Amino acid sequence: MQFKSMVISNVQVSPGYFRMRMTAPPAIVAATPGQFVMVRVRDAIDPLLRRPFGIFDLGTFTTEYTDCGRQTFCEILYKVVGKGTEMLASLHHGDHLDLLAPLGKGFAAGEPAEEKILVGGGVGLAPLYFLAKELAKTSKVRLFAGGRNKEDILCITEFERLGVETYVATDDGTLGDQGLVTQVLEKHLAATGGSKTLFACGPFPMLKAVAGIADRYNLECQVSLEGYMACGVGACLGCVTKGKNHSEETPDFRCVCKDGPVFPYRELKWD
Amino acid sequence: MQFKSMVISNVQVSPGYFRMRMTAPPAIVAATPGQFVMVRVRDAIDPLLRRPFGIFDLGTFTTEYTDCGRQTFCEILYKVVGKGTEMLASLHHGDHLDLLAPLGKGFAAGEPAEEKILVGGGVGLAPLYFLAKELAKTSKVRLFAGGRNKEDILCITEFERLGVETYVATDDGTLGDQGLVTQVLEKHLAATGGSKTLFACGPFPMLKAVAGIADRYNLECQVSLEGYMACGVGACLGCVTKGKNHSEETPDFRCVCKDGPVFPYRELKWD
Amino acid sequence: MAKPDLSVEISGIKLRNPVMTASGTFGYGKEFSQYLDLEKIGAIITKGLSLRPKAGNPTPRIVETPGGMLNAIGLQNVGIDAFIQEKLPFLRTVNTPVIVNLYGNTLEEYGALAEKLDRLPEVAGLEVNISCPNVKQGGIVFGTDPAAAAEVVGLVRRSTSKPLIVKLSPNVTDIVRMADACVSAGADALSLINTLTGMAIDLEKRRPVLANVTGGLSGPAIKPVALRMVWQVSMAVTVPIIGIGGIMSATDALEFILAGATAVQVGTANFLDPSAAQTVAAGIEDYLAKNGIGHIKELIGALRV
Amino acid sequence: MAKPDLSVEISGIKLRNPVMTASGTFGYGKEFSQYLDLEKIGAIITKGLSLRPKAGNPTPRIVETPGGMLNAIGLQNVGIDAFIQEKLPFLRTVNTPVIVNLYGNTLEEYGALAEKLDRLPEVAGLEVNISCPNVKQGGIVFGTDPAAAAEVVGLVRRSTSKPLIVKLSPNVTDIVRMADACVSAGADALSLINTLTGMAIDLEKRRPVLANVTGGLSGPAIKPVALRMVWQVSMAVTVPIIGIGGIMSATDALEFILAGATAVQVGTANFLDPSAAQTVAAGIEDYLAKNGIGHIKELIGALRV
Ligand SMILES: Cc1cc2nc3c(=O)[nH]c(=O)nc-3n(C[C@H](O)[C@H](O)[C@H](O)COP(=O)(O)OP(=O)(O)OC[C@H]3O[C@@H](n4cnc5c(N)ncnc54)[C@H](O)[C@@H]3O)c2cc1C
Ligand SMILES: Cc1cc2nc3c(=O)[nH]c(=O)nc-3n(C[C@H](O)[C@H](O)[C@H](O)COP(=O)(O)OP(=O)(O)OC[C@H]3O[C@@H](n4cnc5c(N)ncnc54)[C@H](O)[C@@H]3O)c2cc1C
Ligand SMILES: Cc1cc2nc3c(=O)[nH]c(=O)nc-3n(C[C@H](O)[C@H](O)[C@H](O)COP(=O)(O)O)c2cc1C
Ligand SMILES: Cc1cc2nc3c(=O)[nH]c(=O)nc-3n(C[C@H](O)[C@H](O)[C@H](O)COP(=O)(O)O)c2cc1C
Ligand code: FES
Ligand code: FES
Repeated sequence: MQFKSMVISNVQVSPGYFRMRMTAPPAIVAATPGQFVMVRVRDAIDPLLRRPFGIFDLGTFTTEYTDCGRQTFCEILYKVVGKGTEMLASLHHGDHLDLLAPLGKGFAAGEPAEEKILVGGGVGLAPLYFLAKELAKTSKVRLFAGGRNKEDILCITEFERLGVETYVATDDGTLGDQGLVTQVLEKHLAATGGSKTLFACGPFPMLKAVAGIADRYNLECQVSLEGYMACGVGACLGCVTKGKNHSEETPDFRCVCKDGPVFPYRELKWD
Repeated sequence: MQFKSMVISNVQVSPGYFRMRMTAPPAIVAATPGQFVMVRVRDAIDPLLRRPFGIFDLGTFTTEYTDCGRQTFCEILYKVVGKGTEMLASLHHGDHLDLLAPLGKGFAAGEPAEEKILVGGGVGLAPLYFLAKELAKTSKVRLFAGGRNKEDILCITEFERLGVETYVATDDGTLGDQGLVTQVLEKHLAATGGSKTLFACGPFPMLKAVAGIADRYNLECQVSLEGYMACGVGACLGCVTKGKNHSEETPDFRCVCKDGPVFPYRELKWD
Repeated sequence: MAKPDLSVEISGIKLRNPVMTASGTFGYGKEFSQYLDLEKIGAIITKGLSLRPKAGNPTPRIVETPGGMLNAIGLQNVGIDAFIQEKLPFLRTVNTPVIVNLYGNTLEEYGALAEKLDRLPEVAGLEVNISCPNVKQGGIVFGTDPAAAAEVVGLVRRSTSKPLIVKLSPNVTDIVRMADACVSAGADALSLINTLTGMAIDLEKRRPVLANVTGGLSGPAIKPVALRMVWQVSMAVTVPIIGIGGIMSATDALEFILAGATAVQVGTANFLDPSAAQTVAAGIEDYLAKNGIGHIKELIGALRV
Repeated sequence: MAKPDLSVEISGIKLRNPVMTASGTFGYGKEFSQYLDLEKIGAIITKGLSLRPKAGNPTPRIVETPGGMLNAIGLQNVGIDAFIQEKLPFLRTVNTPVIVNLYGNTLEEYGALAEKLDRLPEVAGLEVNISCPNVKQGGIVFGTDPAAAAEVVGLVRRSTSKPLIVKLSPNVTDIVRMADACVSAGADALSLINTLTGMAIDLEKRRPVLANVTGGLSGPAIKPVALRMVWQVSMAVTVPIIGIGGIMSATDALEFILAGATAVQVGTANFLDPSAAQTVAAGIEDYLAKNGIGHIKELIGALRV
């Protein structure tokens, strides 16, 4: 759906990372973790295109300021990288945005009995929080969070409040283990057994490494991709990624916006 | 000069008309009435060009918030007509702007003994207030203000506080006489005598009528023109108007931004 | 006052209003169906279709530029057979004319595709995209050479009896010559403009942003060029013109209509606002009503120069 | 670390840095002199000069468009004699190369003007604007026809021994053919792009906004087209290229340099920020310093495609 939204809060959670809460129609609660929103930052031509962000959290809060005494909200967690996110970061309570949401296909929850392993790189943690909230209701959840340095490790306390066990790795060792989060993950998998499902979101090289690990350990694994998007609804074909059967003659392009952003890793071509 | 300015206040003085006070460097006080500023509304490409506005007022106010205990300001009075002025109208105390000021040639004050007659159409009153403030120090000043309806008649009380005698005319008669301000002016001139100078700012047809009156009554008259501007400094040649000697063979184009915006009416070609 | 009449006709295709969706920016209609009422717009123009499925270009395929965007989708599409099986059934349920945008990399492809489309009753008309490299002639673009364009148009003309719209590329010295060539070769209508060829560079990577290096510029940035070309062509030809390029609002659309366009297409604006086409159509109706204009036709080419 | 070296040379004209001001957007330098240090930029290119004073077009002459602006100044200028008397004396006091942009409406005018300019020691080089209608050939624009362009360039070449820069119009099907024609005819360097022809319409008045109906589009909106053309031409010719079109920042300038430009010109940006050219030059220096690049030449054409 398309709706006008009011910014409720917009706070810096780590240098260069912001968490924004926005009003949303009640129907937004039908969204599943891994789905995303497209935000029109300004009602002008600069920036022109909408910006995509994973849903970080959803819910309802009690407030006297609406007739029914409560208000549905949705949250995003974003990193300031360019013009659009810079402008977002400058918004305040009461400012307005135009949103398309929820978009795309989210994560499939899988068997409750199975342990759930979440792997996030930097701001890739964003959709994993919403996911963890759902999964932790019925399953054991572990989070592996990676980044370049401690500033890239976001909202760990929030995950822990959900009962999620967290593992942290940074390139420079300023928080958690020094090294790649996928190394920490692999060490953990090697040391433990049992049936597990992987859920990953982060930079492409990280996802590729996770897919490799899933393959080696023969685990189910869903990854959430990024792609340069114009429409967000499967119409412009800007955001595509190669499906497993792709070749020049028999093209198998999938839209990250519509067929994804979450894909079982086996559905994709990882070259 | 070019400077960063902070909005101090931005209030609606009549439906669709705003008065904005902005900080300015002390050197701004050298500006003469009739000079203008070019405002960069946003540090983005939409809107792209600067917007020109006459200086409505200048001064210094006492404040605890600067080290020296005072702050120089400049004011503009503007009408919301399009994208740029709409954005200006949405600014608040504390917002920032980039200004070029003071630009162009202002009004020449003339002999103190002479009575000064100011003629303003709609927002053309803007530079006349600054002018009246200066002239009223030494001369008798009358203001003839015109507009389509009472909403277009701005800040009359402010003029009266300066000791200016005011005459109002509106097309629909909702304030003052019904009719054109130039008719009221001409009636006044016909009924009175003595040496007078005219100063006019407003839409081109009004200025043309005033120039005609000046001619008939053989009075000195300065008019302030508008023109579509890009540079504001005489470089792009976008804002030109025809000088009195203009012809295809011997072009005599004057830059409204640099040779004006104020011209003795005899310097211009009025066809 | 009576409701203003917005209906126009493009060589036999009756449109309830002059606002269509531009090829490649609106998928096959269905993608946008939850965001607007497809029966409130004039026509749906589908994504550029080819004879066989086409993979398109590697990614990145799009990038934002000042006031616009570049795309190098590479005309990825499902091909005519999948189009008939997967896309047409939905379009059949919508009571709005469907115009199929098509292209080929050889003359023969254009001809064969037009023949196949000619047999489909759901297809109200064809829009021929001639901004494609002619692989047989060393990649020279059909749409930048009047003779090559005339050849394509002539062939398609002979292959179909459906209304034939030719979509012009703006990357030419003389748009009027291209327009004349296409009309002489049998075009019933002209749509313009397609995208301007542009490029974006990633300074840090020292690489073009688009995998394809260059791409097509669309959006508000190109509106002045589009308006100029529509105006020039409208003075030169008598067939209806469909104006395209940076239309974001009813005002933009009406400017194209004043310049001589009988209808318009909304492209990039669909990305900013998925209901843009409907909003533009409604805005035109409002404008006519407010200004006491009974029929949109009173504005077509009404520019006073 | 040593200060990075920003100096470049355009066919014998030594520039302290690659940032010049574009013709028509910077007057004769003096207009901007209180807003920036004219000795911190690479060169000043003056407003298009003709043999006799030129009145230019009626107003309105400029209008803002999305991400850009249209201008139809009509090449108003004081003519060569007044230029020498009124404008050169100030420019002589500035220790920065002055390049004179010139045009004619006939071949003869170009030739006569070049001869006069050739005698002025203050003039470091000529930039020939060929985007002008050839009045003798029924208004065909010199800059859109390779043969006509070559003729103009050849004549100017024979009329001056100063460095000869030819400024290309983007309103052509094949910019590389134009570039080749100009280089073959004797151009020492090419600058591109001039403005794209566009139009704006006032819906309420049902009239073109510009008195001249059409005008030249400049500003950020055209950057992708300009980058693409600079890149295409840089692959085809060996003479230095000066990149122009929508440059607002050091990043923009560096993108043009990566695409193959030896220097750049800042145009419309001067209107947004009268110190833009100096800011861009300083930004390039910063970028080189931060990235440990000793000489700007390392970046010229360094795009990896
Ligand atoms: C499905 C999806 C979910 C995302 N979720 C999040 C999230 O939860 N938090 C977060 O911080 N970021 C997320 N991103 C990335 C985010 O969209 C970009 O960081 C953002 O668009 C950058 O905009 P900008 O204007 O600041 O940057 P600019 O670089 O100025 O943007 C220029 C253009 O490039 C696009 N772009 C730039 N970086 C990316 C990117 N990494 N992915 C896709 N497009 C990009 C922009 O959308 C815009 O069109 C997500 C991306 C996708 C596709
Ligand atoms: C020397 C001078 C002094 C002025 N002083 C005042 C003043 O004190 N108060 C006031 O309200 N207005 C004044 N104006 C007019 C004011 O500049 C325009 O109303 C304003 O630029 C409109 O901007 P916009 O973006 O809202 O309108 P838009 O119509 O969106 O503007 C589009 C473009 O047209 C230009 N433009 C539109 N209207 C005018 C106009 N009337 N004159 C010049 N350019 C125009 C804009 O600057 C912009 O480049 C003055 C104009 C000039 C030349
Ligand atoms: C992502 C994208 C894909 C496009 N695909 C096609 C296409 O398949 N066929 C075609 O003729 N035009 C295609 N176009 C061009 C548009 O139909 C339209 O001519 C152009 O975008 C200018 O209009 P706009 O500025 O409103 O977007 C495409 C444009 C975009 C942005
Ligand atoms: C107001 C204006 C006047 C111009 N006059 C000339 C001119 O006299 N000669 C010329 O060769 N180019 C002229 N140009 C074109 C610019 O030099 C430049 O090529 C063009 O504006 C693109 O650069 P930009 O996008 O940085 O402005 C003019 C441009 C503008 C905006
Ligand atoms: S963003 Fe348009 S198809 Fe995915
Ligand atoms: S605004 Fe540029 S010359 Fe006056």
